[in-house]
Amino acid sequence: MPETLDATVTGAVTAEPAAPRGGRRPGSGFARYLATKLVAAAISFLATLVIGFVLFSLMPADPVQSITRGRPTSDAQMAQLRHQLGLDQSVPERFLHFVTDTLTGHLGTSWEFQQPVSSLIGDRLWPTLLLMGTATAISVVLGLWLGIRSGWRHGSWLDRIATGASLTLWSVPTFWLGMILLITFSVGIGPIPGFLPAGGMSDPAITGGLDHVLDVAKHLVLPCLTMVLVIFAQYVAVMRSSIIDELGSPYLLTARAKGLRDDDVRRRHAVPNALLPSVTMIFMHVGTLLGGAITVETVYSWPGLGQLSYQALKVPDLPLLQGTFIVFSASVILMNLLADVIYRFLDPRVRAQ
Amino acid sequence: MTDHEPLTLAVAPPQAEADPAPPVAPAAPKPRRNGLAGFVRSFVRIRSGVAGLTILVVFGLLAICAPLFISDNDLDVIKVDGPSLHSPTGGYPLGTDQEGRSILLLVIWGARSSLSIGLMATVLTVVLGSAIGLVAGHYGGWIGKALMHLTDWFIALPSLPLAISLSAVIGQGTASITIAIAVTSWSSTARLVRAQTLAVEAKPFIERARALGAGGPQVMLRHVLPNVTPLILVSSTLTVASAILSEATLTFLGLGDPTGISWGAMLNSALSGGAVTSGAWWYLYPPGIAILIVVLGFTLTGRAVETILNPRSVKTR
Amino acid sequence: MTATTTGTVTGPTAATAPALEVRDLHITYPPRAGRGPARAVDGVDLELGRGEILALIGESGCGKSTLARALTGLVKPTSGQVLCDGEPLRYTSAALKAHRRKVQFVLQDPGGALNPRQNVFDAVAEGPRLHRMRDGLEQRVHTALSKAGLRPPEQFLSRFPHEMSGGQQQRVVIAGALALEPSVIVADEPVASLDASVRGEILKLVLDLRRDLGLSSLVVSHDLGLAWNIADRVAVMYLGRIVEVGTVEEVLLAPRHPYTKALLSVVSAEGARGGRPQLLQGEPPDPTAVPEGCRFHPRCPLWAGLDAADRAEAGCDRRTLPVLPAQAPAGGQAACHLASVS
Amino acid sequence: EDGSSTLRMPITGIGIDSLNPFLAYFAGSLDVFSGIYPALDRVEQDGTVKPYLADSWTTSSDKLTWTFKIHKGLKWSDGKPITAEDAAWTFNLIMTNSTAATANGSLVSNFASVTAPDATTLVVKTKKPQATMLSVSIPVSGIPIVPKHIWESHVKDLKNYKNDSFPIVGYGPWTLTDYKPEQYAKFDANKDFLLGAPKYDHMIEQSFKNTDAAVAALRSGQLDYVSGLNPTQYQALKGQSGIKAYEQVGNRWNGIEVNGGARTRDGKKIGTGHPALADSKVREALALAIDRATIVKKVRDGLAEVGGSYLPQSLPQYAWQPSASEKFDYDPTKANSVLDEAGYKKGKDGIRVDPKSGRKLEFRLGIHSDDDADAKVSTYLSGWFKEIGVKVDIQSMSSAKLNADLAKGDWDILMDSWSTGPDPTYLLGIQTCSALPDSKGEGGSTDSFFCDKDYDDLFLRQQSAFDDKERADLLRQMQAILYKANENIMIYNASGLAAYRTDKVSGIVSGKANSAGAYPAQDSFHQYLNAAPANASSSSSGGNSGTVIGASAAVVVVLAAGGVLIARRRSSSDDRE
Amino acid sequence: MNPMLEVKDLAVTYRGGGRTVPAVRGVDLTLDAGQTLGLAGESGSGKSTLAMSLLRLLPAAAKVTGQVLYQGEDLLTAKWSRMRAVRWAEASVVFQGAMTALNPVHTIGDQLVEPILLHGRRAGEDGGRITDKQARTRAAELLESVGVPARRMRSYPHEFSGGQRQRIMIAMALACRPNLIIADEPTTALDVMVQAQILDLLSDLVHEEGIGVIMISHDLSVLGQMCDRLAVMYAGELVESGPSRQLLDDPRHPYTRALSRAFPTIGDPASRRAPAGLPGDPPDPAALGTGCPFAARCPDVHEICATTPARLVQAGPDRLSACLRVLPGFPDVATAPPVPEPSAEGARS
Ligand SMILES: Nc1ncnc2c1ncn2[C@@H]1O[C@H](COP(=O)(O)OP(=O)(O)OP(=O)(O)O)[C@@H](O)[C@H]1O
Ligand SMILES: Nc1ncnc2c1ncn2[C@@H]1O[C@H](COP(=O)(O)OP(=O)(O)OP(=O)(O)O)[C@@H](O)[C@H]1O
Ligand SMILES: [Mg+2]
Ligand SMILES: [Mg+2]
Repeated sequence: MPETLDATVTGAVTAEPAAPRGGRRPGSGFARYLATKLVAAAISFLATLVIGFVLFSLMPADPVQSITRGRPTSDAQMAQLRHQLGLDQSVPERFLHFVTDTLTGHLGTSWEFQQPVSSLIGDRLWPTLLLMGTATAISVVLGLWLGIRSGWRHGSWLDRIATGASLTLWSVPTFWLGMILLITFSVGIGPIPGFLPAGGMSDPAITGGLDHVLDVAKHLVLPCLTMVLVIFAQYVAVMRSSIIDELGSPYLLTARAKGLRDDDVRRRHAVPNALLPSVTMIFMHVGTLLGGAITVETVYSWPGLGQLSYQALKVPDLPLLQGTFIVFSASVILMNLLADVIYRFLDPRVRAQ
Repeated sequence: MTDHEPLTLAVAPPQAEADPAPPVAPAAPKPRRNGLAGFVRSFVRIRSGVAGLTILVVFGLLAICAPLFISDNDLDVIKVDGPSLHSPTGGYPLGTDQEGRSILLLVIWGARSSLSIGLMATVLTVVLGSAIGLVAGHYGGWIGKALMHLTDWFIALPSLPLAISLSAVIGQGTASITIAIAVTSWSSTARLVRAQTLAVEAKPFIERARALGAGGPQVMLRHVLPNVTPLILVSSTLTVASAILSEATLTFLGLGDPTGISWGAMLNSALSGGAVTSGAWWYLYPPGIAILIVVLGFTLTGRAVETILNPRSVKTR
Repeated sequence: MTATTTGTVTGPTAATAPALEVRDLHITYPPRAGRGPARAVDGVDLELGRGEILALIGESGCGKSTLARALTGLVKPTSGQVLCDGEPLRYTSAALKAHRRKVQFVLQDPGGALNPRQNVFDAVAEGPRLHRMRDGLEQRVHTALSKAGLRPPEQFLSRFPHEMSGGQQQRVVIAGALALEPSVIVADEPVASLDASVRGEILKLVLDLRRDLGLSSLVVSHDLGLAWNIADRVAVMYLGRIVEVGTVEEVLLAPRHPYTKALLSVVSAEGARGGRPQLLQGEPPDPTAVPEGCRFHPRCPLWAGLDAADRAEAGCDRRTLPVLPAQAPAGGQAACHLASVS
Repeated sequence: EDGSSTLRMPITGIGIDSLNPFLAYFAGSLDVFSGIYPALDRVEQDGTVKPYLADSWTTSSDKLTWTFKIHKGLKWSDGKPITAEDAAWTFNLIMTNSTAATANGSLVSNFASVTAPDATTLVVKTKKPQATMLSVSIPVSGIPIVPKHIWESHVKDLKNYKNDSFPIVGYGPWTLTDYKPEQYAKFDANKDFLLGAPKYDHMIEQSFKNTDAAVAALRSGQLDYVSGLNPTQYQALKGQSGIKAYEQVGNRWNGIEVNGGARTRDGKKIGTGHPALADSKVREALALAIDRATIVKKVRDGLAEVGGSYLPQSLPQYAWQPSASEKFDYDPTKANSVLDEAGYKKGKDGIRVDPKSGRKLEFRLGIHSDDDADAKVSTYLSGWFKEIGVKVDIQSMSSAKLNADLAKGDWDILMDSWSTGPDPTYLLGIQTCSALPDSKGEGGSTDSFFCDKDYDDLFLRQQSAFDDKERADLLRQMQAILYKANENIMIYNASGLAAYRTDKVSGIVSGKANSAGAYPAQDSFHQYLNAAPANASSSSSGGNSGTVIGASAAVVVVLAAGGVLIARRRSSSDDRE
Repeated sequence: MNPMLEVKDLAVTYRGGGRTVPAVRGVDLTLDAGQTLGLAGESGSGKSTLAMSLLRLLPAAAKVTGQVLYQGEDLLTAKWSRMRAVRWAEASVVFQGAMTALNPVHTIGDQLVEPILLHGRRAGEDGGRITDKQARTRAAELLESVGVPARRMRSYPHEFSGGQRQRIMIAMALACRPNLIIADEPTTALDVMVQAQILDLLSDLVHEEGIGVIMISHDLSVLGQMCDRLAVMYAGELVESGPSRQLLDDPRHPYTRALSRAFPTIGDPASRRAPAGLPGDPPDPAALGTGCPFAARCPDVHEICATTPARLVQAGPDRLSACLRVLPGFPDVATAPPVPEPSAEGARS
């Protein structure tokens, strides 16, 4: 059968708007939908494992040389180290170990730290989650709010300021912004002394309940601010354009014709619709944030995953690198999965597959 | 880099394949006001776009003409004789670096590599992304499916860690950075192009072309590609912006060519050289601001072009 | 060949085989989105005589477009045959290409059918270019445009679709089809998206083309008035089947099938001036769930009016109707168990 | 906590890799171990060996048996006595358990047996006489001695043992009470410490991933002391009141290594090194083309010594200087004529050609991508080499790649740098023929594939030279051989740069500054032990300003909320659409 | 007696993108309570613009002048709060595309209840605020009355067919018992049979409740079925109006004539194999000259048509036409008697 025909038929399928038929509840078929998505996610994850392994195997690395450099080390010691790290295994052997280990939750042992990678990651996960979580929460709230406002009245002064500011901030390299903020608020400029800590997650001298929490909050301010400034722009942009996309929708005209106030039209009708694409975008973006924290964590000595992976790269500590890579990928895959599920949950139009 | 995902053009919901609504604003009849002239007329009306383009032209010219007024003697460390890390003076309007080179000249020279890496990476990204997106969108079947999954999967790869690892694997330097950027960013272009291809392929004029006797490649090249090109163009300006940021980030993280002169490399050496501590703001600000301005220039230009090509979505981002 | 053509027809009608014919055509779309396979065309015999204008009328979703697409080779039938000049159509690239030179397709929405990035010349020249008819291309385009009523052609050559009105766009689409010098035009709702005032002009063009070039046309529509305006014969389609076929006068003035009657009562000025239209209840039928027996019986006013005994006797809900033959006897033919009752 | 004093500093180097002393490699870890685990003896700045756990030691006449007398009455931090058995157990574990040997195995490779006949006697028997016995177990660079009663039960899973139950049982000036990876390590002072109690009650080492942040913290009073500064930071801190920035003689050399012919132990050529570099004339020309003084001035801001001998000036007892006639000073003319005489003619493009192989003198110059100084120095080198008709192609690589290439001999010139503890044996050892890879091209710890018979003889002799002067003399001869070979071309010895807050701390620096103003290299064990609060007024202000920030954040939130509300109001009163 | 709705000299101009489009140019209309008025015209003639301007639903880019008197009150100058009170409670709208006029993320029950609660005072019979439950009950009744089972209150718009959605839209329009319904092409894009069903339903409901209707369509036959009176628009102006029967049978404006001939009468031999059309293209509203805007396409154009503005004049009892030919003195228009005030067009039938 010539491909033209085939393509025509499928083309028509995509072209045809969903023929509404029957009262399908959004919940029906959900299990199947979820199952397919889970399978797809699992396949992605496996593929990621493979790519991670291949990539890192290709990396020129004699970790033993790097680790022992500058320390009196005998040949025997090096051989021992190689054996200990599993470097004397063949590549397929290593791959097999790697896959089985990963699937059973063991991510191997770090070459550099001589510790299970999972515990290293576990240690660094919370600081990263704290930073990312706070920054994301603030940026999402701020970005959506601004995006809604400026999209609803696009062309207004608020829109111009919001758009201008977010575009400018988006154009700033994160690490540079971090350094500038560091100089300004931590080192101090001119006569004004710096008043925020220059790095780390807490002052170890401060212990005990509230003081410690406040101290962490204080350490969080600069890295979090840096992240927020850079990423909120994207939420503004996404939300703004979703709102603008909705602006011409007839159902908004209906709402207005019903006599709703402008605010209510926006809140009750425009926003729920505009949120659909934005929410999924945001979820997908949040997934990538975990891996994107490298620069901020480096600049502010934040004891998180990004820094860990960067440090691992310098050795290079392949098990650790693979571990962090897996965690980063998993977070993106997980977030995409969540985005899919939430999208389906939010949008009654999504049909059963 | 990752926190600098390219500002997305169309808000495409995640499952483009089973979407109730067409994923991308269809290329609704566009007011192509008499081709190029009309385009130019519309463009000059958008002030931010003109500002963006002006920035690009200025930086482009500076980068191209740099060899005319900057010689080896200004940049070669063993030949320069300026004071080390000196604040701005008459002779050195933006001060000097540790080696006594004029920061101003370095920033201008740095534009060459920053821009060329950004552009090269973009060309790679766009060519790769468009080709894959187009084919994935055009051919249903398993080819399309496979490519689509590949694309989605690449989107799921954490881009900064991947870029870092890649450039570590390929070896350091500008070429590897360029490749790393392209490899990590083609997927969003591909997704965009694929969605747009699907939208275009659903148009009646495609069916008409088939009815006239056109085959797959003819449909793709004559009908789909021209209709997808504007989008590719817009997306590529935004890709340049994020590629330049990525370049700076990767170079800053020490994956670039440390002996080359680019903005990222300048910031890297400014920071590792202690410019922050010593308050050498003249070393720290110019490269950063140059990045900011050029990225902004590309973004503004891209937005303006998008506004013209797709007036329905006044997606001013 | 029984398609009777009335006196106004001047085109050649002598050839033996019909210009286009389908035999026992079935087209089933694969299942999707939780629904079963759609039997869009479910047993159709139909022929289009040379120089004939045939109107295919039916409700939305009854399979008209699918049938039209099958005729142009855009959709491959699940079973059955499409014959062109008596030859069965083969589905190889070359055969399809040759077929498409003879049978041209005109789509519903002229705005969408033109590539917004092609000007008129390119849009019209596309067919000849695809078929490697490069010699005298310009002349060919000019001729096609004038035939389609865009005169003088030069004035239009460099325009883009958005610079033209809907009527002009539709003429460009038709010109694009004419440039291949086809013998048949299949037009899917050619005027549905056009303004009332422009409609007539396009329909006139279809008549003119038959007069001047002897083109046969199959015009798909949901509008019986259109059939009255231009067609020689009319076929009424319901849920994948032809339910009534005959000359326009036979079918429209003396409809036999209750569906045709209902349609007639609601469309055009008839309803506007006359009394209450005969409304059919319910939504347009669903090709994924074709009813047993006569596929129209769930909505049939005649059936609804029968008592149980009569129903049992009529058996509309059990007895399947045969496919209407392509050669309808004089006086037309309807697929209805109760046709005689009315 | 009030009234108690805390010494605060950043974690050394790139951090702490592990708290398990058998596994850890990083400088940060060694620093910690020196504070919390004892050693047999210690070495002071001037190189003199002083007692620590061992009060005294004697050597048998055949120099093969060492007997240490362990101080009586010392107790681990959990109250159990410290005995010779603990030391013997630690050494034996390293000697017999390959995992335990991970970090320090080579230090005991010459040991035949270690026994503890009684609680205060430790007997070490060596296979061959070992002159360096007294640097086997010293703070920071030697073997830390661990409590047997704690570690015995962890031998089985030594590989995975994290040693993180706090406070860690040990003995030293400090007790580790808390540690958060990548964040901090907290110590309490051991007020009963054998060598005198630390002057501080607590010590906190905090993780900073870049020195700029650490410097900022020093300035704002969060830290008392920062080391590892770069020259710019040093200069910036130097003028600042309340801060003392000081220079110490560097224990690290920076230079280039030249691939004079990579080969295996049995002489088989390996790798892709440029053949011309095997010619000592070429190497000599390279050495002559480097303007070390300029690099010291421009790259190190004058804060370094021009490189010369293989061992750094921080070991004055061993350091050697070439005489004026032996010296390869910057002399491009001479370099050019050396090459001209050796037959390397310049081609049209100004690059010389090797007459033997016909190849141009184009060399790869590998540099460490993570080392800022490498990048800078290499641009200078590239410029100077060009002037003598040698072209270099700078290749920036990760340390791992660089090391891997090095081991395979796939390199021409590399930038490199080495530091050494008080005992230079290991550093000199990597230049012996036995450090070359084996016949399969594997193993080996060579640095530049240097291999010289005379050098190897000298190396063997110094190992059993128990007389300090004699040994120093042997070491100098070895350095002279290395210098002439020009396979390791020293460029500079960077000074160690550090700073501390004079208003908070004193006693960080000991020793006398030399004529150039540089103090002797400091050793963290003694530094932290000697550091004392400058006055009683030091107090932590963290909690205070934390509340301030919290309060102001709250104010901001309230204001913002108010603003939103007002905006709401206004927009609702204006009912336009 | 005041008419319920009186539109005086209404003009709407769109500005933006560097051009101004006079979409509606001086339209006068009246509508009595319970009357149905059909508004016909080809695409772009300004029908929707006119309709939306009545409730001030046009975007900010549209400039509206003239008067819209609803029960004597000028809606164009009313305060926004008053305007919002009028909307839906007094006058509701059935939109062009019901497919998209319903919010896809809310259930239709919620969407029906929303205006009922909003304008609760009117809908609650006893004058008090109506409760949520009452509103739901009313919504259910409304749904049933348009033939959609009330149990589907919790379904989303996409779960309904196009016809059902349009029914829901109609139910929604009736929610607050308005006096006026503006129906903008309520059946375009629907299938013939469904279209007939909807029109049937709509005319039943409005007649039952005595609601005034302005119904827009480009299909004269559809309007003929529904409406008491018809008005035909061309290029933003009214060109003819009158009782629907008369207007269809005996058009006084050549444009109306062309429109009505476009839908043939089946069985009428005159239209057999003779499709009637109107040559030429619709005018560009942004580029209109002084003369009759229809002159360029008019089959019986006269030379004065190009220069003399054509205004609505009496063309028989209860009928108005904007064709110069209906003037008694034609072609000597200059000498013709003063054109009667169009507002004199009494809508009484
Ligand atoms: N590609 C396809 N895949 C599955 N089902 C299809 C496809 N195309 C059409 N259908 C279904 O087949 C049936 C017939 O469709 P077709 O387009 O032929 O109808 P039609 O009579 O032309 O309707 P309309 O008047 O709405 O154009 C419809 O119910 C439709 O939903
Ligand atoms: N928002 C707008 N901005 C500018 N011009 C507009 C806008 N909306 C409509 N127009 C123009 O105003 C004129 C009248 O448009 P309107 O929508 O009222 O026509 P219509 O008679 O309802 O047509 P249709 O039958 O296609 O719905 C058209 O020329 C249209 O292009
Ligand atoms: Mg159709
Ligand atoms: Mg309209």
